[in-house]
Amino acid sequence: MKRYGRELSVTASLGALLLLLAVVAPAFFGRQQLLTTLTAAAPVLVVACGMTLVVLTRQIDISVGSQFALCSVAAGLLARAGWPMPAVILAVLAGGALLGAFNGLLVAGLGLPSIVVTLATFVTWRETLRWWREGEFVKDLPDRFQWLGLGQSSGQLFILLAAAAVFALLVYGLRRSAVGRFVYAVGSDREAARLSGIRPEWVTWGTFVTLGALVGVAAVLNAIRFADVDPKTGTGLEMQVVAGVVVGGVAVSGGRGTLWGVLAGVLLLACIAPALVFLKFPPQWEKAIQGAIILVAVAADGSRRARR
Amino acid sequence: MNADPHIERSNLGTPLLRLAGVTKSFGAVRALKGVSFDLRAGEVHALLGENGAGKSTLIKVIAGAHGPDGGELEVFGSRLERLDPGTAHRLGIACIYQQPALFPDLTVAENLGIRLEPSTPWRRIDPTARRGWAEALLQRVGARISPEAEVRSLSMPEQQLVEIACALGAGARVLIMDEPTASLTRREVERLFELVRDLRGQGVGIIYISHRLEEIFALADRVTVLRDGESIDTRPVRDSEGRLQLTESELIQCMVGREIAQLYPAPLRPPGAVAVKLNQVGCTESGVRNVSLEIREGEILGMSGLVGAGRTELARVLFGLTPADSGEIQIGGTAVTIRSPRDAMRHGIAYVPEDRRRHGVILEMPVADNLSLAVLRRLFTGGWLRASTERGMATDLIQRLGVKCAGPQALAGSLSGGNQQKVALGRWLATQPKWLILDEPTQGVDVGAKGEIHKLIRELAGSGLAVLLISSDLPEVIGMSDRIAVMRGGTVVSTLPGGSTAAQVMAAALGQSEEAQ
Amino acid sequence: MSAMPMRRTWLRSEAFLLAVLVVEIAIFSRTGTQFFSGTNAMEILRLSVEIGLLAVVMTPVVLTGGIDLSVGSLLGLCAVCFGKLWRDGGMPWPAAAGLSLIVGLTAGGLNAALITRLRLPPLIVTLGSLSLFRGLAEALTRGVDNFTGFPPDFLAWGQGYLGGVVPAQAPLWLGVAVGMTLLVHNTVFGRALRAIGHSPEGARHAGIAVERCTAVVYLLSGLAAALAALVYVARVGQAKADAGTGYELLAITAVVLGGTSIFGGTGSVIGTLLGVAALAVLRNGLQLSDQPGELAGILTGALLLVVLTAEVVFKKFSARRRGSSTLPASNSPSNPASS
Amino acid sequence: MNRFLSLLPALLVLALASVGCKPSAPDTAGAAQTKTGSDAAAPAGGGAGKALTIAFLPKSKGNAYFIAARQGAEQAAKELGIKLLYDGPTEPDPAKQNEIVETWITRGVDVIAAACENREGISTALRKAQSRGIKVVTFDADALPDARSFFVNQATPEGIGNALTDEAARLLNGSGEYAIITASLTAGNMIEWQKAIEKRNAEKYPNLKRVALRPCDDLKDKAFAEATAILNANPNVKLLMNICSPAVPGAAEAVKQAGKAGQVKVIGLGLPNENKRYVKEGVTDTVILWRVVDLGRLTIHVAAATARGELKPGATQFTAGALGSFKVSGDNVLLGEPFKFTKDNIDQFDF
Repeated sequence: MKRYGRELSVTASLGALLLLLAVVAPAFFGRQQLLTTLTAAAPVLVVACGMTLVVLTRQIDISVGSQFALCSVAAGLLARAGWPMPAVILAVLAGGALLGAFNGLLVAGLGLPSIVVTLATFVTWRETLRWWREGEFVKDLPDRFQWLGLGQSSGQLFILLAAAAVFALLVYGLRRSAVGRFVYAVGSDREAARLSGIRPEWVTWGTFVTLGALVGVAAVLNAIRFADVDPKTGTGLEMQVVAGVVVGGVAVSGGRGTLWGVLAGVLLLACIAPALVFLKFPPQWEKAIQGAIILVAVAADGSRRARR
Repeated sequence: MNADPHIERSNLGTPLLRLAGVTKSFGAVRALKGVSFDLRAGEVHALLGENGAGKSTLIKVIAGAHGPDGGELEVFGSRLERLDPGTAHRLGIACIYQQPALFPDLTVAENLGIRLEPSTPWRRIDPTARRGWAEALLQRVGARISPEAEVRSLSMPEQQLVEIACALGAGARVLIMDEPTASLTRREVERLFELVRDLRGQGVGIIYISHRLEEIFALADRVTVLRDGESIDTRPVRDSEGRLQLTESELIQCMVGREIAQLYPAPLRPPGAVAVKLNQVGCTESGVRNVSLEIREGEILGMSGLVGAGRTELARVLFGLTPADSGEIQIGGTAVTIRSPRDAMRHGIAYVPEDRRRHGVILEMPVADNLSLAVLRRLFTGGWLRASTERGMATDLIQRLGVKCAGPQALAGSLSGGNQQKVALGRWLATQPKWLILDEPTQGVDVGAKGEIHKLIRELAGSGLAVLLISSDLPEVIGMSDRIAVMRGGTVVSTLPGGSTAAQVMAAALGQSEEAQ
Repeated sequence: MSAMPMRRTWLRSEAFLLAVLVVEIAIFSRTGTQFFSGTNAMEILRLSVEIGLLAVVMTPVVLTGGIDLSVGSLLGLCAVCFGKLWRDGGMPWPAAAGLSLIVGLTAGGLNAALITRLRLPPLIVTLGSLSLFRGLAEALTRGVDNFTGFPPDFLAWGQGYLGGVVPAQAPLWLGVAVGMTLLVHNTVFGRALRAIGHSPEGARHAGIAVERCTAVVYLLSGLAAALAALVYVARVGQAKADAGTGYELLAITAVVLGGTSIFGGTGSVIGTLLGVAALAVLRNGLQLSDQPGELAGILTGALLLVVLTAEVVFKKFSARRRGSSTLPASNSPSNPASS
Repeated sequence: MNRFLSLLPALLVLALASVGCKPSAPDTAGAAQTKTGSDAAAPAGGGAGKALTIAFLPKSKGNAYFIAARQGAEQAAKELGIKLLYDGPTEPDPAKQNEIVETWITRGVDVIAAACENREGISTALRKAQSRGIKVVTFDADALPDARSFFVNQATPEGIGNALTDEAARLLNGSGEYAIITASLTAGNMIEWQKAIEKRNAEKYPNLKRVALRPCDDLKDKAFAEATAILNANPNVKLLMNICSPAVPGAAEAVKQAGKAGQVKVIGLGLPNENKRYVKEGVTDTVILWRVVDLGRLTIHVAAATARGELKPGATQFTAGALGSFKVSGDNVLLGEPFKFTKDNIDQFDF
């Protein structure tokens, strides 16, 4: 119970917010709105799942927003070049994994601090993309791009199912597979992990590669909701994702946290912006409220621990 | 996992492990200069040597944590070029380090699972089955621990038992134990010994490292002494009739290569006036309650008790790390309030903590900076650092304490354990305290340095300091103390006169009344 | 010779960064129009004051093993407060400036309280206050207010030149830089910060008031953000809620480039100053060479990776040659007591 | 150690040199080392023998609008044989704009043509440029009048606000609820447009009611999410007015996915290319914009003419080569009325 305190408190906050909405603005639970909120949150969740792995090993990756933009543009360009969608998805996934592998190489291979490495790649990828695409939308995409050509409702379903599948796979993997335990072990005590025959470098590297691949997946899931690709997409994604992971109770010192908490954290943050529209809040308060929610969520947990 | 410790008896006596001329360097430091060593099935082979002699490096080579630079390494009869932790583990070499290498965030069962289940990463975990065999293993080592407990919540001895359970479960044929008794109470030590003898009986080869020579005599079949990265000698402890073939002083001489001073020097002066008086001191947060004590000037008050009896907790209360919430502390006859280490320091209290590497010194900082850390304000009035002042102070202390280091600018982390401990002590001597609290000052310190530290403590007491000496090393408490306070359950249960026997101290610690004995 | 091994570390990263700076200047002197001139040097100095202020005061924060992501947002908040107090509050500008500094101090105090009282990881606290401060700035102005038309005697602080040559904000900047250098390297306080950075528990056991020292660096950071806000408003001539967006990343980049370890304990203010200079020269030089602004971003990232990699490679290299004095086992970074 | 230290900077030299010495981007018409310091101080009247250097400053790079403007500028640069510098902040940021202007002053250009993120913010720097003999013209968004010679005026905030409001009123038959999606609450020109829209709304269309205003951070994906939330939270909203360019396709996609195409109208300021698809599908009704390419082209013509002294204060007419003739009102060169792109004409434009 104590061990899952944060998961419960975040879920409770989410529940309170939803309850408030149910009373004040039941329209929030309309099918269309719910679907949009969830499909918009799905890519964030997928990235957050990957980020959880990285944070569990006591690292961080703030370049995900830039990776996301690169992957999205790549998906658009490949689709326009006539690649079939499955090939596009695979290619983007591989591309994302490659970007993650680069970060991982510097972090795990050379032992550089992840926050600095990914700060550098964050800037580099973003600026490279801007230089290359100059902000131009990737337009004139083939019809099979949006919703994978499945039509809107099946497409939305596909996105949700895909995100759910990724989530379930990772929940299962983290809890029930040996590598999942390795991830916790490396974040909990790196040296002890080494002495147990785990190779922490490879585990760390693996989490970055996985995160990269998941960013690729998320980029596709996000891009196929639209008819063209905005190269600025993913701006600020790193903040959203890190905030979701942290609010969800994953310790930045590694080794502690669950994906269920992350799910609650991501959903909570995803609901805030539309909720403010429904609650008719003046938009200028939005950032302040988001910041306050993050601070309150972590402070509540912190004060509980400080009192203990 | 499937623990199958029943090695055929025919294996008994054949070497499980053979090292010849093994060398290992870290940068320019040659940690091992040529070590030969062998381990037979069914023996306890003690490894002795001062800190820095290369014991830790040697066992890390055997456990695969360090690759050797040269020499031969033969495991179970086959030569290996190098070993990594995974391979060592598969071959059945288990190592219990001084600091348990467990994962604090995971449960006991998960910890065991990581090491005992097949190392293929992509396999499914069955939590129920895991819990079952984890429970069985824990029972085998006599640990009453829930497999679902988070390791974070376990005490040091409990964590050690988990480590042993792990080694058992792995069906280890070679078990390395690095100072396993350092933080155990006597009763726990006894239980550990039983376990070790049991394993020996099953044909496991055990490499046993300890600074406590009496343990070596009680347990070991053979002893290898290391000095300066070389194996000096390997000898059986007893002859075929079971008579001891070695004496303590022989071993010590072999280890240090010279005669050392008496381990427990005699007191220099009789105690003076009461320096410190505790009256019903308690702290709810750390479980310390109703502690009443008196320490006189120039007196060494030993403090004994089982692990978890509240000795370190009391020290932390007195030093203001977890401030007292009841009772009264008097220093020099006046009541004082201690809410932070700074308060404590203002009143002349100095505390050399138990965990040297985490609390005692800052490993990444130079010796000089470490020595001046507690007296920065006093040393540099106005807050401006002056390098020459600091260097002078550090050089003085280094000389006075006999710290062996490359100079005041050597990083504290590059020093051996004993010398680190001297630096930790030196930092507090610089504050010119009136009251010195020492928490396990010789834990993990080799014999040579131990004698020097004891001599130093005596000298300090001789100069009029009140000393509170917390130690789990019973001979040390008995040999050093003018009186002995015994704690149990967070409070001082009795105060014994100096010269009490080990049995009397243990009885008090265990809560058996003397009449009952 | 206060701390030889540490001094040696500083010298290494400083020398390397200096080499990078010299290389930059050499190249841009060839490629950049009007690059190698006194006027341009003064312009580079003038334009880097805000980032410089944030970075220099970020250095002690990072030294304690912490981080302050909220400085850019706080700059915006203080700028807006200053504008609002002056225009809507009808205050004379020095009074408004004074109050803005107090706002900065208070905001720094909020970070400090959450970090030291509740023992929350600085990364998370300041990630939250990054949003909060920016949000407050937007709320205060409803996003739309833009304060302009400041009196000339205020604008002179950001736009004037002393003797027609030296930018007016340079002395202030120099003062803060020198002050922080002395504070970090030559005082008991600075030594305490290093100890905290290496081992907060170890420092506590040595009787250092860990909480108080940590709180002070975040307070200083808030104050620096407010000061930078004033310089910003005086230079640009306007105060709007989006002022200083992204400055936190530039400041951190400069600090890390300057050789300060993100894990705390080691680093120098001089290094940070060189880091600020290397970044400013890179941007300015590329622009004078008619290269697009994106390239500056790309090269900044690349530079960061090159410098860090060089450091690691060099460390291994020198360890092999000279013999390492560090423990073989201590290769994992010490973990600041967080969470 | 020394050997090692010298090695890495050397590598860096190579890296920097490879990008620093060759004009890699298409925006630099000539090699970098063509100019010397003395040019800056020289009178900018400019004979035919020396190419003018005109620096073109957008509010932000990587924005399709300014890329279109740059197309026009490059075209004009080719027509006039001048050297064009194009640089700007990567995100709209008045401080960065100042920085770039300051650097151009140091570098010594002949004319600066700036789209000002913030009027007061940049004017100081522009005045400084003027005092060093650099001519300044502005386009898209003006600076203070004394900080520039001419403003190439594509449309006043009132003009844009009126056009948008009138179009909204026309589509809604004068009454109904609508919502605005903007880039950010702090973007300077959008604040002015909002004010103009409010004013027009209050003056002429008492039955039009704005019920929501949401920022989308200049991101299409976020505009989509905001539009969806607005539609669901305010079922009576019959029109989405988008005053930043990524929001137009974002909002259109939201309306389309909500199945409300036709019921909810979409209008906004945007580029034809980004919206063609939705305009043709009938989701987006009207996209309002001036001919951005022409704006860029005209700006460079005005800049060059100012530098050569061909365009002087008091002129009432300005002929920009093949582009045609434009009215000059005071110190404003007028591009003409905002243009409405609809289903019928959108195919004729490619920017």
